[in-house]
Amino acid sequence: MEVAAPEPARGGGNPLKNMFRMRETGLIAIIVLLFAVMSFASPYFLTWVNMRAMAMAFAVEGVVVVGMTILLISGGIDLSVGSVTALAMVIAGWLFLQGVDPWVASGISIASCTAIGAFMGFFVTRIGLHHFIVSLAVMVIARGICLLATGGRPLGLYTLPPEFKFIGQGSIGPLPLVIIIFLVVVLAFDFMLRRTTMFRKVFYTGSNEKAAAYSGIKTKKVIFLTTTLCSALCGFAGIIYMARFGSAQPTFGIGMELNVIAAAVIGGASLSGGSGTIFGAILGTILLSVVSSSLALLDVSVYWQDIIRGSILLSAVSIDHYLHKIRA
Amino acid sequence: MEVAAPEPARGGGNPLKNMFRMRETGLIAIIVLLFAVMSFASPYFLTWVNMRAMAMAFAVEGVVVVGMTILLISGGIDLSVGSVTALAMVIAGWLFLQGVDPWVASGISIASCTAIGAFMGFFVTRIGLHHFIVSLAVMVIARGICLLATGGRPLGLYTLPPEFKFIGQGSIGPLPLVIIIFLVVVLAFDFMLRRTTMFRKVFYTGSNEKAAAYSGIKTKKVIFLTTTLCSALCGFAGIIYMARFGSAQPTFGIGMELNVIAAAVIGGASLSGGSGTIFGAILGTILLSVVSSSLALLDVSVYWQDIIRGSILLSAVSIDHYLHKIRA
Amino acid sequence: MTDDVILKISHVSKSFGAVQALNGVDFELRKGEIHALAGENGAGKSTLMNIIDGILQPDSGEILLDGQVVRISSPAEAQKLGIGFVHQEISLCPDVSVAENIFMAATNVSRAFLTDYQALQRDAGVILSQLADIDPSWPVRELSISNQQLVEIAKALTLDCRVLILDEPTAALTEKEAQVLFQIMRRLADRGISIIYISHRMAEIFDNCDRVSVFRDGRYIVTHKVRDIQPGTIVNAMVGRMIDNLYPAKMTAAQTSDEIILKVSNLSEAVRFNGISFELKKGEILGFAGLIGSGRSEIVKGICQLEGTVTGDTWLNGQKLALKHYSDSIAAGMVYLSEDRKGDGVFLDMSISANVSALKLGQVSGPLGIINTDKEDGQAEKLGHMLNLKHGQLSDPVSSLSGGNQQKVAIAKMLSVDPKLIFLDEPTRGVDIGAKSEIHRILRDLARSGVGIIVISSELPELIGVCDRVLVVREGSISGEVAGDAMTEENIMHLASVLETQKKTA
Amino acid sequence: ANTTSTSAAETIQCEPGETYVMNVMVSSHPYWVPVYQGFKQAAAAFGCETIFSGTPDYDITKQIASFEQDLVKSPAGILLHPMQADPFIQPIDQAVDGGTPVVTFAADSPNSKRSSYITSDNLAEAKFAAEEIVKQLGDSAEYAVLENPGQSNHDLRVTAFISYMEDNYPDMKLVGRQATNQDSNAAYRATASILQANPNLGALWIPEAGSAEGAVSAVIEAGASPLVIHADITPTTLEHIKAGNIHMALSPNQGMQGFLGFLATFFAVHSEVFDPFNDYKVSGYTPFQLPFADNGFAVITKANAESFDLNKYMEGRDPN
Ligand SMILES: Nc1ncnc2c1ncn2[C@@H]1O[C@H](COP(=O)(O)OP(=O)(O)OP(=O)(O)O)[C@@H](O)[C@H]1O
Ligand SMILES: Nc1ncnc2c1ncn2[C@@H]1O[C@H](COP(=O)(O)OP(=O)(O)OP(=O)(O)O)[C@@H](O)[C@H]1O
Ligand SMILES: [Mg+2]
Ligand SMILES: [Mg+2]
Repeated sequence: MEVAAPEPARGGGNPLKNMFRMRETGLIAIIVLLFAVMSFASPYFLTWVNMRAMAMAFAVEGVVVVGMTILLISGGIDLSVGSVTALAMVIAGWLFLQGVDPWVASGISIASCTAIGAFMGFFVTRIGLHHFIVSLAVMVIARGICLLATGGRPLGLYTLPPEFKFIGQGSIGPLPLVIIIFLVVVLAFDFMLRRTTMFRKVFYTGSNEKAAAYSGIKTKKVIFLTTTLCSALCGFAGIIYMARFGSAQPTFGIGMELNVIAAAVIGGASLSGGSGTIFGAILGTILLSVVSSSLALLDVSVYWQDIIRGSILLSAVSIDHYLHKIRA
Repeated sequence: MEVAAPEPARGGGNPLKNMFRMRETGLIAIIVLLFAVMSFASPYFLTWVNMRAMAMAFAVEGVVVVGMTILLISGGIDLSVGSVTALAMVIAGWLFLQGVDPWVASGISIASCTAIGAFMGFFVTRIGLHHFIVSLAVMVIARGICLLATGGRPLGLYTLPPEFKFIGQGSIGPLPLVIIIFLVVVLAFDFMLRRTTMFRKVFYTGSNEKAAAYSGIKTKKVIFLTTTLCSALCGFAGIIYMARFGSAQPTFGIGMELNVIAAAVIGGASLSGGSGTIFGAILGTILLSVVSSSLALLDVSVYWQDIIRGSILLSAVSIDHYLHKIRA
Repeated sequence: MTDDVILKISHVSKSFGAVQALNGVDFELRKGEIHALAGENGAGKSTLMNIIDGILQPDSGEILLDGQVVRISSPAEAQKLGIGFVHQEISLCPDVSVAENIFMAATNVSRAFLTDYQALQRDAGVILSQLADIDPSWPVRELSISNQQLVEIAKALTLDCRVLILDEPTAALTEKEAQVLFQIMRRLADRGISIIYISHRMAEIFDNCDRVSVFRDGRYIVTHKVRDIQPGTIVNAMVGRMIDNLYPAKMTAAQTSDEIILKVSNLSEAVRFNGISFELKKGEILGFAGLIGSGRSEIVKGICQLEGTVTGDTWLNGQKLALKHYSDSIAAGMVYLSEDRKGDGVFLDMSISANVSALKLGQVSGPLGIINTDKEDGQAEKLGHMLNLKHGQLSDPVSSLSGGNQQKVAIAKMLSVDPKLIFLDEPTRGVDIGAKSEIHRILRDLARSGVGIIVISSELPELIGVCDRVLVVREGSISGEVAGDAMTEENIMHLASVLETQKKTA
Repeated sequence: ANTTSTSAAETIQCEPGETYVMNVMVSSHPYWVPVYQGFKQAAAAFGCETIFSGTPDYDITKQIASFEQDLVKSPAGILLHPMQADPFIQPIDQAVDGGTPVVTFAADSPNSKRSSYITSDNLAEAKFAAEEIVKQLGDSAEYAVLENPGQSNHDLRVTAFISYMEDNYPDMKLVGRQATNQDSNAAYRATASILQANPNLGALWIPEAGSAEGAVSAVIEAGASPLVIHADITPTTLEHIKAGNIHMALSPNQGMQGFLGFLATFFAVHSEVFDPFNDYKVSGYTPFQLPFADNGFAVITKANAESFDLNKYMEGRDPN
C-alpha cells in the first residue's frame, strides 16, 4: 500500500546512518518551527518551568512509545498498552496496600506485565492470530482486572516511602528523575535498535518475515520477544506513574494506544513493519505533546483545541512527507 | 506477515461462494453455541422482544461495519468513524434547530460526511499519507467540530417531526424500521461485494495494489471511493441514530472505531487488505454485541464483565481460527 | 569429482490437500557435483527443495546427510547442517540495504554485539563485484527484479555451505550474468561443494552440469550423466513424449505484410529512455534485447502508460493513441505482461479465476456489472487448458501453484482480453520446456492472426528462436536492429554492450 | 496577591489584571459550562479576571501539565477539579507553597494543602432518589442501576444509593447493575436486557444523563414503565422529563458550585480581611477554609423543567 519514496544514501560516511538522519530532519524542522512560533506567542513558553512541565507530560508515555515502536518494526501492534500500564499501577499498588515492600511489589508487577506480553506473544506466534485482535482482547481483559481489583476506585498510595516516590517525584540537580529515566531508556534503545545485531533481526522480521525465516532467523521468537518487551515497558512505565502520582488508577491510559501508535507513525515507523526509529518516534511524541501543551498555555478555547490539534497533526505529517519526498 | 492458509473449496457448485461460505461456518457455529448456552442460562433470552432489543443494539453500528469492511478490503482503515457518526448527528441536528427541514438537513449532513471521506481519500491517494494517520487527525478534527457546534452539549431534538423519528423508532409489522434498513444495507452490499465488477476491483486493489494497477485498475480511485463510502455510511448511520435517540450527541461513538474494526477482523477481514466479507463482519458484530447483551441479561457483575468479554473474544477468534485451519 | 553421496533423499512424499506434490521420490547428490534437476512445471522440484531446507516437512520418507538420517525442521537448522538455498521466488527484505540482505544469515548467527555496517558494506561490495554493479547501501526495494535476483545469488555465496541449492536462479538474468554465475558455480564445485541446479533452460544444463535428474508429476524418473545423453532424452523423460520443434516456424517472406500494427515515434522519458522509434508489422514477432537495466521494460511500460511521463507519438493499427492511463491502453487492446510476477503480475491470495478475469471484468459480467461466476470459471478453464495449466480447483489461490504455473496464469490474464497487441516481458520466465514451446506456438498463431507481439527476453536463444526481428536497447535508446540470418547471439551482444567496450577503450 | 490597601475591608476588589483560573479535566464537557458562568459572575462582582483552563482529554498527565502551566502565568488563585486525588497532592502543595491558593470542586484532593472543597453531596442525591422511589412504589419493589465504574462521583451516587436501600428498605430488590460508561448505545443495550430479565422492574437509577438517554429509548421500545430517575441533565433527558418518560432528574447546582468556588478562592487570596479565632497565625495556613461545602442540588420534574434548558441559558452569554 505504502509506496515509500526511494531513499538512496548517496552521500559518504555510513549510509545507513545517513538514511536515518534524513528521515527525521523534517520532523525536527517542524518542531523547531513550532517552538519558534510558540515563543513569540507566549512569553511563558520558553521558561524552564514550562519546558519541564511539558517534558513531564510526555516522558513516561515515551517509554511506552519505545516499546510500541520496536513492536511495530517487527510487524506487530499493541492496543493494550493503556490497560497494561494501568494494570501495572494497580498490581503494584494493591500489593503495597497488602503490606508488600513497594520495590518487591513493583518487581512482581513488571513481571506480571511481562507475562501478559508473553501471553499475547503466544497467541500471535503459536495460535496464529493477528496482533490487533489479541491485543484488543487483552486490552479489555486487563482493564477488567483493574476494575475488579480496585472496585473501580483509585488506590491511594500516599504512604509509599519517600525513596520510592523519589523515582517519580525526585530530581537530580535541576532534572526530574522521570526525565532522566526517559532519556536513558530512549538513548539505550535507540542505540541498540540502530547498532546491535540482536535488534537488526527485528527489522528483518518486520520487513519480510519469510525472507528472514529463510535466512535462519527464528522470526516467531523475535515477534514473541518484541510483543513481550512492549508489555514489559508498559509495566515499567506504570510503576513510574505510580511513584509520580502516589496512586494507582484503574482507569488510567484509556485511549493511550492511539496516541502512542500515532507518535511512532509520525516518527516514520511503518504500520506494515520493517522500518522505524526510536528517535523519530520520540520526536513524534514530542510533537503531539507540545501541541497539546501549547494550546493549553495559550488558553485556546477548548472547543477549538481539537480542531487545531488535528489540523496541526495533518499538516505536520503532510509537510514531513513532502520534505521527505523532495529530498529523495 | 499473515500467511493466509489456502482455502480449497472441494465441493461442487460455485467455488467462490463455497470459499466464502466456508470462511464463516466457524463463526456461525460459535454464535449458535452462544445462543444455545444463553437460552439455557436465561429463560428470557430466546424471546422475540429480547431478540429485537439485541438486534436494535447492533443494527446501526452494523451499517458502519459495512463501510469499514469494504475499506479494509481495499487496504485502508478508518479511525474517524465514531467522530464522523457523531458529526452527522450534530450537523443535521444543528441545521434542524436553525429551522431547516429535517430531511434536507439529513441530506446536507450525509453530504458533508461524504465530503470528509473525500478529504481523507485525497490525503491518502494524492499526498500519499497512511490511512491510519489521516483518519486519526480527522477523528480529532471531527470531534472538535462537534464540540464547537454544540458547546459540548447534546442537542435536544425532541421536536423532530414524527415521520422523521419513524426512521429510528417506527416499525413495519413486527420489524423495527432500523432493522429493516440494516438488513437492506447489509444484503445489498454483501451481494455487490461478492458479485459486482465494481467491488471486485476493491479486492484486487487490496490484494496487490501494484498488480491491480498493472491490470488497468485505477487503484487510487478505488481507494478514494472506499474511503469516501465508509464516511458516507457513517453519515447515514448518524442520521438513523439521531432519529432513534431524538438527540444529537457530540460525544457519541468515542472508541467505536476499535469495536467496528474488531467486528470486521473477527469476521475474516484482513488488516493488510484483499480479503473479507460483509457477512462475516456482520457475524463479528453480532458476536460482540450478543456477548455484551447476554452479560447484561445474566446480570453479571460489572467488574467481571470486561474480563469475560475479553476472554470470550479471544476464545472465539482462536476457535474460529482453529476450525478454519483444520478444514483447510 | 568423487562418488561419495553427501545428500540422499529416500521415498519422500508430500501432499497439499488433494494435490500430491511428491510421491515417494528418491534423489542422490554427490560431493562436488553440479546436479541439475529438470521437470515440468509443478513436477515437485521446488517442493523437494523446500523439504531439504526445512521449510516444509515431508509426509513420509527420509533425508540422509552423510549417510545419517536427519530431520530438518527449519531453515535455521538446514543452515547449521550446511545447506544453502536460493529460492525460486525472490525473498529479500525490501526495507533494508543490499549489504544487510546479503549478510542476513551471518548476522543471525553472529555473536558480535554491534553490527559493523562498514564491514558489511565492504564485504558485500566484494561479493557483488563479481556479479554486477549494485550499490550495497541501497535499500533492496529500489532494485529491479534482475538485480534482486543477483542479490539473492550473492546472498547464497556468503553461506558457508556444503550443499547449495539454486532454484531457477537465471530465470530473470541475461546471458552475461548467467555466465558469471556458472563460473562461480564451477569454482564452488571444485572446492567440493555440491550444487543442485534447477532450470528449464536445456542449454544451461548441458553446458554446466555433471548429472541431471528428472521428475515428473511428483515422481522421480531417472538420473543421467550429462555427457552420456542428448537434450532430447531429458525432454522426453520430462514430458513423456518427444518435442521435435522447440520453436515454431517463423514468418515466411510470403506472409510479410506492409500493414503496420504499431508505430512508435520519438518516444522519450525524463531519465530512463529517449528517442525511441520503431514499427511492428502485421504477422511479425518483434523482440527487444539488452542488458540488465538497459531500459527495455521501461520503454514498453511507457508505451502503455504504466509508468513514467512519456513524450512522443504512438499509432496502433493506424490510429493515433492518446492514452492517459493503462486502462485506456487495455481498452485499445494493448496489454503488458509484467516481468515481476509476484510483485505486480498476479494476485497471490486470490483465486485463479479471479486472476484471469482481472483485466476486463466486463467480459465475465452481465449488463448490471454482476459477475457471472460460471462464465468467469469457464474463461479460466479454457485459457488454463490452452496453456496446460496444472492446478487443483479454479478457486484455489494462485499462491498454491508452482512458479511456472503462476506464470501461466499471468499469461492467461493477458490473453483473456483478446488483445490486438501484447508486450511480453520475460514471458516464459520459469516455464518448462513443453509449455514454453506451447506458448511460443500460441504467440506465433496470434501473430499470424494479426495480433501484434513484442517480446522482451533475457534468454537470447528464445529471442532468436521466436522473433522475426530483434531491436537491441542500450542505455535507454535503440542501438541497432537484427533480423534474419544476422540474428545471432554475438551480434546482439555486441550491439547491447558496444558502448561499454568503447568506454573502456576511450 | 498581597493587597496593601488599608481600606480593603470596606471595598474589597481585585487589582487590575488579578486573574483567577478554573482548571478542569475533559474541559469540553458541558457540565463545566454553568459552573464557569457562576465562577465568572462572582469574579465580575469583585472586578476580577478569569481563565477557563484544563485539558480536553481524560488524561491525568495532561491535566497536571496544564495545571503547572497555569502556575507559570502566576494567577491569583486556582479553582481546580482534580481528576484524581493523590496525583494532585504534589502539584497543589507546590502551588500553595508558592503563594497561589488552590480550591477544589466536584472532586477533592483531601491530603493536599487546598484550602476549600466545594461539591454537591452525592450521598444526599442518592438518598433523595431512593426516598423518592420508595415514596412512589412502596418499599418492596424491584430496581436496577446503571453505572460508570471508575468515575468517583458516579460511583458514589450508585454505591450510596444501593447501600441506603439495603440499610433502610431491605425488601427493595436490586435486580440489575450494569456498566454503561456514559455511552447511550451501551445503556440502550443494557437497559433492554435488564427489562427482558425483569419484567417487573419498578425503578431505574442512573448516575448520569448520557446513559439515561439510551436507557429511555430502551424503556419506550419495550413498552415498559419503570420509574426512571437520573442525575445531571441534558436537553434530551429534559424533554423526556417533560414528556413523562423520565420521572425526575437530580442535578447538582452547578452555578452555585462555581460561584461558591470563586468566593472560596478569592477569600483564600484576600484572607487579610478575616481574622478568625484560631491558630492560623502561628500555624501559617489560610484563615479562610471550607473543608466541605455543599452547593446543593436541584430536583427537576415536569413542573420546573423549563428552567433547566442550558442552551437557552447560554443564549447571549460568553462560554469563555
Ligand atoms: N502451498 C501449496 N499449496 C497447495 N499446493 C501446492 C503448494 N505448493 C506447491 N503446490 C503444488 O505442488 C505441486 C508441485 O509444485 P512445485 O512448486 O514443487 O513445482 P516445481 O516443480 O517447482 O514447478 P516449477 O517449475 O513451475 O517451479 C504443484 O502442483 C503445486 O500446485
Ligand atoms: N523504481 C525505479 N526507481 C529508480 N530507477 C529505476 C526503477 N525501476 C527501474 N529503474 C532503472 O531504470 C533503468 C531501466 O530499467 P528496466 O527495468 O527497464 O531495464 P530492463 O532492460 O528491463 O532490464 P531488466 O533486465 O533489469 O528488467 C535501470 O537503470 C533501472 O535501474
Ligand atoms: Mg519451482
Ligand atoms: Mg526488464
